[in-house]
Amino acid sequence: MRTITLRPLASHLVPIEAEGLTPDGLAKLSIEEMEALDLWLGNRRTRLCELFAIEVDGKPAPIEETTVILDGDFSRVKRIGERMSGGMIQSLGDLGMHAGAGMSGGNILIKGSAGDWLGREMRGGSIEVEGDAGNYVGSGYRGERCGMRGGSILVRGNAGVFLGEHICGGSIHVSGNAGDYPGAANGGGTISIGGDTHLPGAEMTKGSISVGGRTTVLPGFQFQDEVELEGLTYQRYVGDLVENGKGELLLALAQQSA
Amino acid sequence: MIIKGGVVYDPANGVLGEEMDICIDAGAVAEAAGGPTIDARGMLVLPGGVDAHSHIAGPKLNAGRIMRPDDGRIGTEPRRGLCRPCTGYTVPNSSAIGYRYARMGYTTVFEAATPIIESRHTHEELEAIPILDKGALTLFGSNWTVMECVGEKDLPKLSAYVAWGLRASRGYGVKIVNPGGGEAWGFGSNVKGLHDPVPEFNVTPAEIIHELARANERLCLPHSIHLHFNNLGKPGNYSTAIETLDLLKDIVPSRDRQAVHVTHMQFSAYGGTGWRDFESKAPEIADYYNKNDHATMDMGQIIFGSATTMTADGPLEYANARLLHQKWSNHDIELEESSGVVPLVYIRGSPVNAVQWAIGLELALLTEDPWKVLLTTDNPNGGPFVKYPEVIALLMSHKRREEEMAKLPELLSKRSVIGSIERELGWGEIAVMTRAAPAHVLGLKEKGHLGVGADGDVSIYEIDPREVDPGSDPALVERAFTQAKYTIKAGEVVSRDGEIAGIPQGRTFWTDANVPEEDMARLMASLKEKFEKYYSIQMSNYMVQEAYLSRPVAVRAGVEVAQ
Amino acid sequence: MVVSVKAIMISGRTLGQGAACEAKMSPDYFREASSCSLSQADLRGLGISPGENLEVTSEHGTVILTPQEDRGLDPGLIFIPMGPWANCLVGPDTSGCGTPQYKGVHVEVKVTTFPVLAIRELFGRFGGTRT
Amino acid sequence: MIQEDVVCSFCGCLCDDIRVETNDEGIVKAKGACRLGSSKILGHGPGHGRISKPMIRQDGELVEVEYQVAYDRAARILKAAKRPLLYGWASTVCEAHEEGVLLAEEVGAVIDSTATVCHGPSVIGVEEKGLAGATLGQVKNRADLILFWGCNPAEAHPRHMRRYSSNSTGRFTPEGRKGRTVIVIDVRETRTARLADRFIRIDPGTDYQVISALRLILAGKAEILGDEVCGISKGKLVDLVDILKKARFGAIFFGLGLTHSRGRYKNIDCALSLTAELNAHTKFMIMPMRGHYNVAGIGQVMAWEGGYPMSVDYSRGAPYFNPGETAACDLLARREADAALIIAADPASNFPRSIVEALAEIPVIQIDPYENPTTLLADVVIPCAIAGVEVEGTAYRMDGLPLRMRKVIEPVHPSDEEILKEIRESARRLPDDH
Repeated sequence: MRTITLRPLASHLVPIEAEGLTPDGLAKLSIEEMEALDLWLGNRRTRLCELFAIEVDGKPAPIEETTVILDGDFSRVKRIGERMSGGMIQSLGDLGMHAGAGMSGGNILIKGSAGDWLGREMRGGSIEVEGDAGNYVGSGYRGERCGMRGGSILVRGNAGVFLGEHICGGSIHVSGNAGDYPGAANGGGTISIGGDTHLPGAEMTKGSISVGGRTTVLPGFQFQDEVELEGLTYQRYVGDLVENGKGELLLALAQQSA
Repeated sequence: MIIKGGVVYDPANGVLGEEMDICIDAGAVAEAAGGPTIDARGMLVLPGGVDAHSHIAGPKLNAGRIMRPDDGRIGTEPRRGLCRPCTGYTVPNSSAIGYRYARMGYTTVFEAATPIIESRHTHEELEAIPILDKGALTLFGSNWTVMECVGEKDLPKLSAYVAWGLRASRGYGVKIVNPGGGEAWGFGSNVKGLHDPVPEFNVTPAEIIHELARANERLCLPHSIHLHFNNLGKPGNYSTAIETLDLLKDIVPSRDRQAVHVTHMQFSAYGGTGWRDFESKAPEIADYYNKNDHATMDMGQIIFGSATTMTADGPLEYANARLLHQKWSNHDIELEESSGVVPLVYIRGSPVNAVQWAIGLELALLTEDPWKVLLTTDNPNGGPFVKYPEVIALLMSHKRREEEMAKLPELLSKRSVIGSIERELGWGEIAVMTRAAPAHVLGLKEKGHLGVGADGDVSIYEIDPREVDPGSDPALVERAFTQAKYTIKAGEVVSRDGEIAGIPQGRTFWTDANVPEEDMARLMASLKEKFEKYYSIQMSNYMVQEAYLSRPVAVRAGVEVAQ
Repeated sequence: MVVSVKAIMISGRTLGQGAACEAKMSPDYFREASSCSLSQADLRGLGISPGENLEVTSEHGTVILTPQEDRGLDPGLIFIPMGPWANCLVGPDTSGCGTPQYKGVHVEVKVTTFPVLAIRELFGRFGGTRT
Repeated sequence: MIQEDVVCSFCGCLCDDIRVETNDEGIVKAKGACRLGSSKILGHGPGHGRISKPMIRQDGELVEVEYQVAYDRAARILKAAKRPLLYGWASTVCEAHEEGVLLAEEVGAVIDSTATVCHGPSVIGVEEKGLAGATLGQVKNRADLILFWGCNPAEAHPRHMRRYSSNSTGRFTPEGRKGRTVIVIDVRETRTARLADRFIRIDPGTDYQVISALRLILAGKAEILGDEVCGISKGKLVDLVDILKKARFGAIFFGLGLTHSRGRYKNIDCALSLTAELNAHTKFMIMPMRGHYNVAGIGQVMAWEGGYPMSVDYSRGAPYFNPGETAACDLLARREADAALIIAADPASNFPRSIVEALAEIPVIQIDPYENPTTLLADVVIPCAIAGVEVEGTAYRMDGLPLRMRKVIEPVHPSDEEILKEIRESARRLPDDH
């Protein structure tokens, strides 16, 4: 096992781009090599050691046995865990945009909140957020027709707008509320929202979206029946029929009349 | 500059693999020269590459870029050395277009279609492309004035309009896309065949093509008409192709060149009655070309993977978008044209795409004379131009084709003859298809060869044609053509080992054709009326102003030149 | 008792605001851009008297505007010409797509006797504060 | 002197038939221009708030300086910044835009245009679906049905209706307004709505649902709709679809009513799909009503220069595009930007108040002919010639058609292009501190 702990040396408003901060990128490196890693602070190319204090516990290890701990406010640090394939990242505070984008394996645990584009186009692995998540969780990039394809994202707080846009696979669960248009153009992913949201499943063709709280249903969803899931009664709709969609929208019955 | 000791292929001058020196003085090939020496011993030396049909600038390109940020991200290269940043794969930014062509050894590229009224945009983008010499072909095939002149059977007036339209657009030649179809698409329909009258105009596509070809020769334009057939992209359309070619047998070229250039023939060599029985009719087309000498073509080869289709054939793009459930952009242009842009992916597992792939290669391999077939992908319709080296390798190596076919559906062998073709093109034939023939087809006398007086555009590849057998080593060929050892433009090294070494501003060719004053006067009367009643801009704001061409080269043509 | 109505704020171009917008420091621009329009019913409900202004408040700020009646507006809508006065009510959130929500802002409207701030007053706390 | 066919530099209509009369005093008449265009073309002289000299803020006050001093100060500010923002570009010509992109590359800036506070969502919608468009002449010659959705050309594009759309005449539309059906959909009865044959009022923020319902009806699935959609009766929507389908050529124009409302680009995305689907029945096109005269041009220039039409981040040397992350309002709202160059735009007036406050906290360079609220918070102010009146160059109309703007009178001040080039030259001379 190897644990690498990073602590910010100062707080920045200008964002840091740190796509190299993954178990894949750090597992095999010596401290000196880590210190010399390239990062970007705005338009300045800089080195890891100029922005973060590094503490390493354990020898170089396989990716799967490597944990990166982010201790402090990383809300301005973008792309952490981008394309990671294994191992673990634990953020004790907030984490910036694009965390876990394109990741294919491993775990990211965020004790604070996550920025926008969390798990964008992820393929596998899991992300767990104890606080809130920003906009476009598990979505695609601009112009992409396929967002998240696999893995799972759990947000215990609230999520922003356009949750899981263009999701093609994998699952997202939000315990709190989600902003407008969750699961837009869903092409095969599973989304569940514990709280309220607005206009879920626009242009979805496949997959499933369930909403525990209040919501507004788009015109293109057709009521099918009522189903029991884990002790709750849900109204089941199919849609979005503007796209001849065969997606499933489940609305918890108890909440809808409230 | 002296390029010493290379193995030179200059088929236009009958040079096929001779070890010789090439001298460049004052930007042109000369008998002798001083200056730096480039040691090209053991390397292949060719004239700079010429692409006669590629979509590199103008409204369609930007429409593609704007609707495809996903494509933009594929080709990202940061600012480095002399190079500005690059983006894109099928729809790169202008800088990337210049650098990437130059890295492959190309120095001249012609934009395949510009609508007159939006040509300012085309020239703004052409100017933004570094290094390359370029030109643009002007769209005439669904133009109201053209159709009216054809209807009135007034060839002098039509010729005057073509001359005026080339000047207004600073265009080089006459492009015709799905003639009449663009106008029909203005109300959402199309023309169904050569003899289907254009709604409201009572002329047929056949008449438009034939009269524009006559006007083209009356004006003695450097290039022939450049034709995108009706019914392009539809199963069974090879009969339209042959019928159209027959229609033009009586056209007498005014210069030493073809009477018609057919572009991206691959998309017009389709058999079958639908996509289920879709099959190659490339053998029939190649047979026609082997028996007739009035036409040339370019391949329009497809490349498996991502493409962005863009064409003035508006109804075709709508059909593509519906069939593939894809993003669709359309842009109809008042009194002149229509156009569309649709991204797509050519998939090895798709029988239709596999047959399309085979057709392009069959056309090049079954047509005996390489001077009749230019190597293109109809960039980026069949795939991006950066894949030309792959096409070269496929043409030069039967083994390479067999490797590819092994990945394709078995049905391919029933729907095409590609598997039975053993021909492997040689270095000289590739030099013809990528240099000599495109220059000749376009009528660019100083391009595509290395004779004294030719432009000092040379590409040098790190491969010795005396040592390498392309048939058994296609990977070496592909690698060599992907990155020229040197690309030389007008005597300046612009690329070396893939690094851009110089960024000259290229020239823009356009055709300045004169017509008798009385013809022009008659034309002006009808044009004036069109601007007053129908155009949404004023006539005085229509012409591309001189400010848009920093290094123009006006090629003289016109009725007087013809006489 | 202070009467107030809840409304949805829409901001947008008007001919007058557009014609004055190249001269933003002019009295014309002030006049054209610092007004708001409501339906007759809402204006009546507010019981506004001549010379009085309206104080409009959203979760993002408060602004004082001169009132106008617009028969094209349904009750519950308030229209403000685009510009710095309307923007006092608009929030910074772009919903992840770069564009703030300039239309459909929930506001509360009430009558006030305070004057409308002129442009330099509106930006007063920025002017001359930087070095 | 009289100059014919001058191109108007106010809105995205780019009317190119203005007859401008000049004398020694300057421009005295702009015949043919609307109220908006006249205000722009005639408003060039002193006394219209023109800035006369470059200024630098010292001890809180703007003090006049020479141009070179202002260029050098601007260059130092940009070069020192780790995340500079170059914003605006709507009211200048493409030649200046090209210089702007070069400057962004030179100083590693984010370059963004006013599109992000007007039709940026339309661009994102196009990225989702593509755009079925046409030049305005197609509408003039062919359209027998015109639908204005969330736009008000009678006030924002005053000559649009007569020159290009509802009231124009053309080859297949000889009867002009009489031969056309004009429909307005909006949340309020605008001046445009009063001129329409049919006005459909919808609730704010319900555009997406209404467009979805229209798509369902068009697809023959009306039966799944309830009696009402967001307060509009199903019958009314069915009627509307019927009218749309019966058109020979339909044109949909949309404005900020769609882009500035809840849903943002999703509203556009859905409208683009509706348009594409209508083409299975008849001919339809759709067009955003672009506001400033060359806001379309900056999108075009940025697309060919860097691959993306707005909100491009050059901080790492390669273009990176992601509105929501790299748009001006996002950068400022998060207080990421540490310097800003504002050109041909007035964000102090047009951004939400709290974002203006963020702008006021950082060094701001303003390039503009006129004093405006942005001047009040600027640290370097560089007056320029008015592009399109005093400087010639290219502009793109709302339909993508490019025109060459004329120089009608001689400028006193340098052009935007010249100023940007000087700042870039000055920045190149400064040493890299990174």
